[in-house]
Amino acid sequence: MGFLLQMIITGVVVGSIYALVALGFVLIYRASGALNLANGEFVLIGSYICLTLVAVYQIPFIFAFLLTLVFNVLLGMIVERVVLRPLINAPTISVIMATIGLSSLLAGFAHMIWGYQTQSYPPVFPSTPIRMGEIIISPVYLWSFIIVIIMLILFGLLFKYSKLGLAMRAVADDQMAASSVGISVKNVYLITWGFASLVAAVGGVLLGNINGVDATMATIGLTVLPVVILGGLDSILGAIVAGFLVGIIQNLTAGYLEPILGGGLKEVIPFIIVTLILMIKPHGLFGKGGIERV
Amino acid sequence: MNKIMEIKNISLQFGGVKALNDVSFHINEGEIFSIIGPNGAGKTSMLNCISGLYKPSEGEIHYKGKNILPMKPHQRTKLGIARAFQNIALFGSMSVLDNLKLGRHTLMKSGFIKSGIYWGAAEKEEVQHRRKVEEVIDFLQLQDIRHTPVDKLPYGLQKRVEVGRALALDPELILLDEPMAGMNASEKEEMSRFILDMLELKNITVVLIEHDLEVVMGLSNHLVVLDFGKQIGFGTPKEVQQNPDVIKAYIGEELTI
Amino acid sequence: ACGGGGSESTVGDDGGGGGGSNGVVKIGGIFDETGATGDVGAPYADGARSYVEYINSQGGIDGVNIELISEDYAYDISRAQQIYQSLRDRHDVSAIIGWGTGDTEALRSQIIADQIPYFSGSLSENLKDTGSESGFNYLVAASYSDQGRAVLEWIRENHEGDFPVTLALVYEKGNPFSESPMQDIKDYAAEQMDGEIEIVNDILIELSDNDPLTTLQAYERNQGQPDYAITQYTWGQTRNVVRDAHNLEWNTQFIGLNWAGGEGIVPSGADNQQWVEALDGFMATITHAFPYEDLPGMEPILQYLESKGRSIEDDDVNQKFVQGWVTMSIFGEAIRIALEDYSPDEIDGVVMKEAIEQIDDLDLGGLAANVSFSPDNHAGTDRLRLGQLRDGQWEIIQDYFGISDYQ
Amino acid sequence: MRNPFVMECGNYKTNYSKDMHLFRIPRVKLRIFIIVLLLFLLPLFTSNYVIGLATLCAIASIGAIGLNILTGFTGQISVGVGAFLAIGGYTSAILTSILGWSFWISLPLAGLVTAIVGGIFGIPSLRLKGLYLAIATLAAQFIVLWAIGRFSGLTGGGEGMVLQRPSIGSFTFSSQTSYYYLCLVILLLVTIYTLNLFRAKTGRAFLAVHHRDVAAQIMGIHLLKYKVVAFALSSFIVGIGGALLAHYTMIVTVELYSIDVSIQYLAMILVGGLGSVFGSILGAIFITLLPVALGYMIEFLTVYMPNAYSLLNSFQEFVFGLVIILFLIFEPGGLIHIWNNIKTYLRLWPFSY
Amino acid sequence: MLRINNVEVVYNKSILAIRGVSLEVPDGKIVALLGSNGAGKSTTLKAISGLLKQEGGAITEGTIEFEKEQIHGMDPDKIVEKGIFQCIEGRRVFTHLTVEENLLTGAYTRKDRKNIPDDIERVYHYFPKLKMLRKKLSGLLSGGEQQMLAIGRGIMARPKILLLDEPSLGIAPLLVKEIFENIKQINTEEGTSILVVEQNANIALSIADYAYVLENGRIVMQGSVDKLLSDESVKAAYLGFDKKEKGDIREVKSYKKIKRFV
Ligand SMILES: Nc1ncnc2c1ncn2[C@@H]1O[C@H](COP(=O)(O)OP(=O)(O)OP(=O)(O)O)[C@@H](O)[C@H]1O
Ligand SMILES: Nc1ncnc2c1ncn2[C@@H]1O[C@H](COP(=O)(O)OP(=O)(O)OP(=O)(O)O)[C@@H](O)[C@H]1O
Ligand SMILES: [Mg+2]
Ligand SMILES: [Mg+2]
Repeated sequence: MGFLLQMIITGVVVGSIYALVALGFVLIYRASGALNLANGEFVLIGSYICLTLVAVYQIPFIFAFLLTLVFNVLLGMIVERVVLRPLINAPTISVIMATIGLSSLLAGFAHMIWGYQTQSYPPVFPSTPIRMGEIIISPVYLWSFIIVIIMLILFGLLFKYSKLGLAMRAVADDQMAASSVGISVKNVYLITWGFASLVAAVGGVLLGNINGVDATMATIGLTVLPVVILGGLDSILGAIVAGFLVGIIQNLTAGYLEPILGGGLKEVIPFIIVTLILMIKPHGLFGKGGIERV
Repeated sequence: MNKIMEIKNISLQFGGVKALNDVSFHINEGEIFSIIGPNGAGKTSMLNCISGLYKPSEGEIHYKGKNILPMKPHQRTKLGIARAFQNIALFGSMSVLDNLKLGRHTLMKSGFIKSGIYWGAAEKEEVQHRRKVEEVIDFLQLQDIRHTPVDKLPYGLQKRVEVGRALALDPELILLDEPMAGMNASEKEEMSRFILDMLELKNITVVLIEHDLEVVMGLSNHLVVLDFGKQIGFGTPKEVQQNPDVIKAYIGEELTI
Repeated sequence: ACGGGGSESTVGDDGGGGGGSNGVVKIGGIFDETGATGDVGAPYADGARSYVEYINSQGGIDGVNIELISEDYAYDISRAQQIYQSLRDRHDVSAIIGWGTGDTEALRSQIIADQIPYFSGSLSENLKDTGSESGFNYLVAASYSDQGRAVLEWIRENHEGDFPVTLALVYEKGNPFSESPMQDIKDYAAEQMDGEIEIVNDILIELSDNDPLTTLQAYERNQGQPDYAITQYTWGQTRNVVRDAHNLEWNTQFIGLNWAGGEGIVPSGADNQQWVEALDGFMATITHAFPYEDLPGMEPILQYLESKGRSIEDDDVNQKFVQGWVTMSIFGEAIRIALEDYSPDEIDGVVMKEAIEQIDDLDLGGLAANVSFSPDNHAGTDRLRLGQLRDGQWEIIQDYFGISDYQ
Repeated sequence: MRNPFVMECGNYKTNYSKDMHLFRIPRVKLRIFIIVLLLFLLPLFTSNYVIGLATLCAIASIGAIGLNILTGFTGQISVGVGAFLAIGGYTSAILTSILGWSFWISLPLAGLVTAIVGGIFGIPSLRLKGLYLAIATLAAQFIVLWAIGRFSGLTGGGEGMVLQRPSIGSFTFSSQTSYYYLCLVILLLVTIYTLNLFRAKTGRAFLAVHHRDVAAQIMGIHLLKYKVVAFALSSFIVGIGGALLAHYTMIVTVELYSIDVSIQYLAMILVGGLGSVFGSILGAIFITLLPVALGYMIEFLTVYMPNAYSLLNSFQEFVFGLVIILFLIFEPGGLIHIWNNIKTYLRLWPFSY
Repeated sequence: MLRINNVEVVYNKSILAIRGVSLEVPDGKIVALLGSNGAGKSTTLKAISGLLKQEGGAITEGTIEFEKEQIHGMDPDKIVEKGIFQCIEGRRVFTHLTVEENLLTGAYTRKDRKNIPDDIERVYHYFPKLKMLRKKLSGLLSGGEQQMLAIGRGIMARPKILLLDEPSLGIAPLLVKEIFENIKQINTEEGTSILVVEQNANIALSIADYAYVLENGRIVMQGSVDKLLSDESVKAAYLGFDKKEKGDIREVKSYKKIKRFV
């Protein structure tokens, strides 16, 4: 029982990182109907920026963290302005492709500046795991769990009490009609990319604390795709729930299935599960489907 | 007269809302039959039930004496039921010609092997069907825009291509959902002629949804009137126009012709 | 080479650095400097290039310069294929220094057809083959399998306490690099270590799994902690696995093969104390020397670095740098041998192969174990050292030994 | 080989047939003929290196056309091409190396096996749309590679499998040139097949499914059937490409087919032009040669900055991304669109409309 | 207040859709724009509201002036802020948003946010059907219901000038009458100027003060409603069948070629 609980709890905390990164995807999807395949690189750059501020410029962590957020928001906005804006009326798949190009571009940029060696993160959270009876949790994960919850509430409120949420959905639905009612597609894009990049930076800082930073951190972008889909591309709640769910499933697989079926399943299982669930719910757990009426 | 289609006690629900509520009527072979009613009455939903996009919760639909409800949409098409949509559903970047050829899909036989080899069987078939398609083009006077991608056409012409695509199927029954929306009077008149000719020259039974009462009353042999999913009238234009329920729900006192 | 591309018009820019050369021998390089294994690949490439620059600046080998034509394939195998074609057809190279398991495997058949000797960073046992499958591959250090076997022997000799000891293999199944030595290690243990070392169930963790904790936990629940564990990953994943075992308070002695050794396993930065602690006591097989070791073979490296205004304190001069340097220097030796009988422009892949196979007990100045090749032996050596991390620094705890010592 | 375009001449029976030719204008026909001829004569005036690259381009073009049938024409986004290339390669490897069958039998069988697997992964397409479907194909990518790694008895696991170049009688396609011709001929066949497909019933139905599947249904198109056929057909061609690649490199290993490969193929059809056969070829050439060109650039730059290898290498990555982005911004319609625009411009010149 | 001078629009740098169109909407008036399919009516409206760009169109010549200010070239959202709101053709509701959310988007640029709930009620008053459907995803609505919603969005915006593109499209006759009465009401009560494109010329002219006829991208006729109503060719082309043929469409034996002005 203690073991099961442990697997579930670690699943939840690991899943909180997934949820956070997935949130970045959902934001972009909501406004542009596209997947941002450069999300992993935003995570990477956010992580490096914070590290540099702390390690090189000796700025206390909390300020460095806030500065990182500011930087990433700017980065997101610049990227939108330069890369995405010209594609406002282009088909979704072109936007996706642009983000693939962007991922290569940003990765090249990060590599030029920071190289390839793994760099250790300043120990923001204590590294010794917290033990509660049989259960062990790393403080980083605990924090990421808390931060995810805060983010959820923050974005929930933002979408509820500002026009932005509505505007984003309108833009994703029909750009032409959105402009016709006076929504500035450009501004919506700008703000969304800023937010998405901000969320990615938070993820980057947390991930950096777990495994250090190096170029491979960007792969989280791909790892998290099943999560985004499982939750439903346009659902913030979905991203969070699916993040936890995939975390738990992966851990249960590692805990119970792998000893029987052999290893490596942990990485494939999210894809298998997602495919199966999509067969029943074609738009993920919380996603709103396309509407086709004639 | 032969009943080509019989609608028996059809009900259709979305969530709690009854989009169709126990609707029954029949369509005779070789007539123009209209479905009218206020917005959201369930007219399009009725067509969707006939063409198989919606599955009614109750009732039966007989086509030439056979219950077609268990059939998939594409199978019903094979029976000779063609349809033009209310919200234009053409294949945007394809040319008018290709859209019309698609109408003939079920009449063509070559599969992906013959299609890909093309020379030989497929070409012969393509040529032969092209001839048929050209007939439709002539009929609807689409000659000039044959090779134009349909999304570049103005709304009215798109509507006409939409009708053409259904016609290309050589159907026995054609379902037209507001084919004259967005047309001015003379264009409507022209479309009315097309519809009459369909019947007269090609002997196609027509089911029409249209809001222009002049056109509807002028063209139809029989009508059914829906309101909030319920059938409030059925009969010849004369009968329907005198039906007080219909006047109240749809026609209005002043507009009575 | 048989490619017949010798007559083409695209000839690489001739000559490396130094003057007075009377000919060049072209060697191709396929490196990963920016890809998945760029952390170890970049210093390796740097080392190989540095050796060439050094040798050319010394007047070449008997007056003949080496031209190293290399490109970064970023661990993209299709790119490696293109680069290989360019090296073969455009540059007509006589030998190639390659990198990962992926590209080495992908080119294995072609180099035989094209007759181009190939030194890879990958040390898979199957490259030992002298027959038709990998006949142009050479191993310049102990193969992964030999490293694993040697570790078993070392444990048998040095284990303090009761036998049998339990040992688990930690790797990603299906990954060419990671899985490479595992079956051989199991076979060896079954044949030679009966009653002494018992191989328990594998611990299978994917290279991309950032969170090995639960896998380890589940393993512990079903199997208990093993006494020893051999890992076959590069730095990043080795580090994660060992850290999580540390967090779970395992008493297992982790021993990494080849690529786990080296400085980079401890992340750089002033704040790395947590990692230093977590990794303390970790062992790895060390095939090549650390730059800070006092060895005769280091002389040229130091001399070269100085001429470039660099020093061994630089982050990017590390054990993998030495590995690249040494690997390249073996080609240097082969060229020297070849020049005894051939003129520089006669040196093609076939000649190189012949020359490599004449290398006998080549002294690498302590930077690595001496190597020997022959037509029926493509494994240069089976010798290696063992190192252990203490306080973030590698200490050699076992001088050169090899599996052949025990047979 | 008899030229397929010649066959067509003088074969028309009616006006309509003529109107429906692959290339309606004789001038265009001539142009295409010349291009094909030049491709066949290429080995006469270039080096082996160029032929090698051309071979890679031809193989990539085959794969890209395959993917374009599915993604560009039929609108089903697939990010699992890598897996299907792998299935093609591995099938041919198993058939030729383990069972000892002839290449000429294994090649179509490789296509067939890939088609079957592709068809199976296509079944979800009835319910899944757009990006949700893309994830199912991404799952295919991961699951197939995982399975190949796992069933090492059949696939050789991590070591991969060794293959031979094909041969007819005593002639073996071992030289660059001969293998180039083999690939070129197959590319030609695939191109003609696909061009034909999309002017006849099946291809039109694919396009219809792409645009509006509800309306397509009402046209009498059996959605599941056509989607699965599109998956299978596309996979067949991709599988052929995979087998050709495998016999070219003479080895198959899982690392040849990573997710990056899938993304590269997507890039090809996007840069080339979605839903265009010639676009696929242009895109395949572009994406295959871009790193080569960037390699030259780096080579050139290293002359001036000899100590900046690692910086330059990252720079290459940077530029690769940049080129793709610039492309999309300035020509979202792809290379084929640029090509068409040039043609329209020339035709209308000097009047702008 | 709105004046279009000699505007020419080109799509995709190659298709000339309208050429030299000039028209004017005086303050507080209703102007009708008639014309057959493809005449360029929608194009004219999109040129005003700035939506052309998104369709690959561009104004190559001419000027558009609103309250003495050049609005040509401005972004559509800026134009909406200035008080010009277009109900675009073909409904184009946000299919994934509910009916009420769609109405809210209509009020997106409004500053007086506290009046919005009242206006929503006002729309429901005009279209009671929408109130029943308020929580429904608008993609699921029937064609006519969507059309009501599209007009409702326009009402929510409280613009100075409302551009309506075929508001009667797919609307049942009783409701068409109501809608036009409502439009007239908005015009008189709130002083909103209206430019309405309509195929149903009868009804459009019944509320309009002034009308233009567009054919093949050119204004071919303009004038007060009375003047147009008395014009024979207009009657034939736009005002329906000759009254004596009423109810006897079937008797029209010969094709009557559409009368074109060019
Ligand atoms: N996006 C576009 N690209 C190219 N041409 C276009 C586009 N939109 C419209 N056109 C062309 O411009 C001309 C005018 O079209 P417009 O839509 O303005 O006509 P309309 O008068 O509104 O017709 P309708 O009554 O059918 O709506 C038409 O010939 C049409 O083909
Ligand atoms: N797929 C669906 N999901 C939910 N509700 C639906 C769906 N299809 C139709 N409805 C509802 O059913 C009712 C009838 O719709 P239908 O489209 O049949 O109306 P209609 O008579 O064609 O109206 P109109 O003249 O406006 O086109 C509407 O209230 C509509 O909202
Ligand atoms: Mg309807
Ligand atoms: Mg219009």
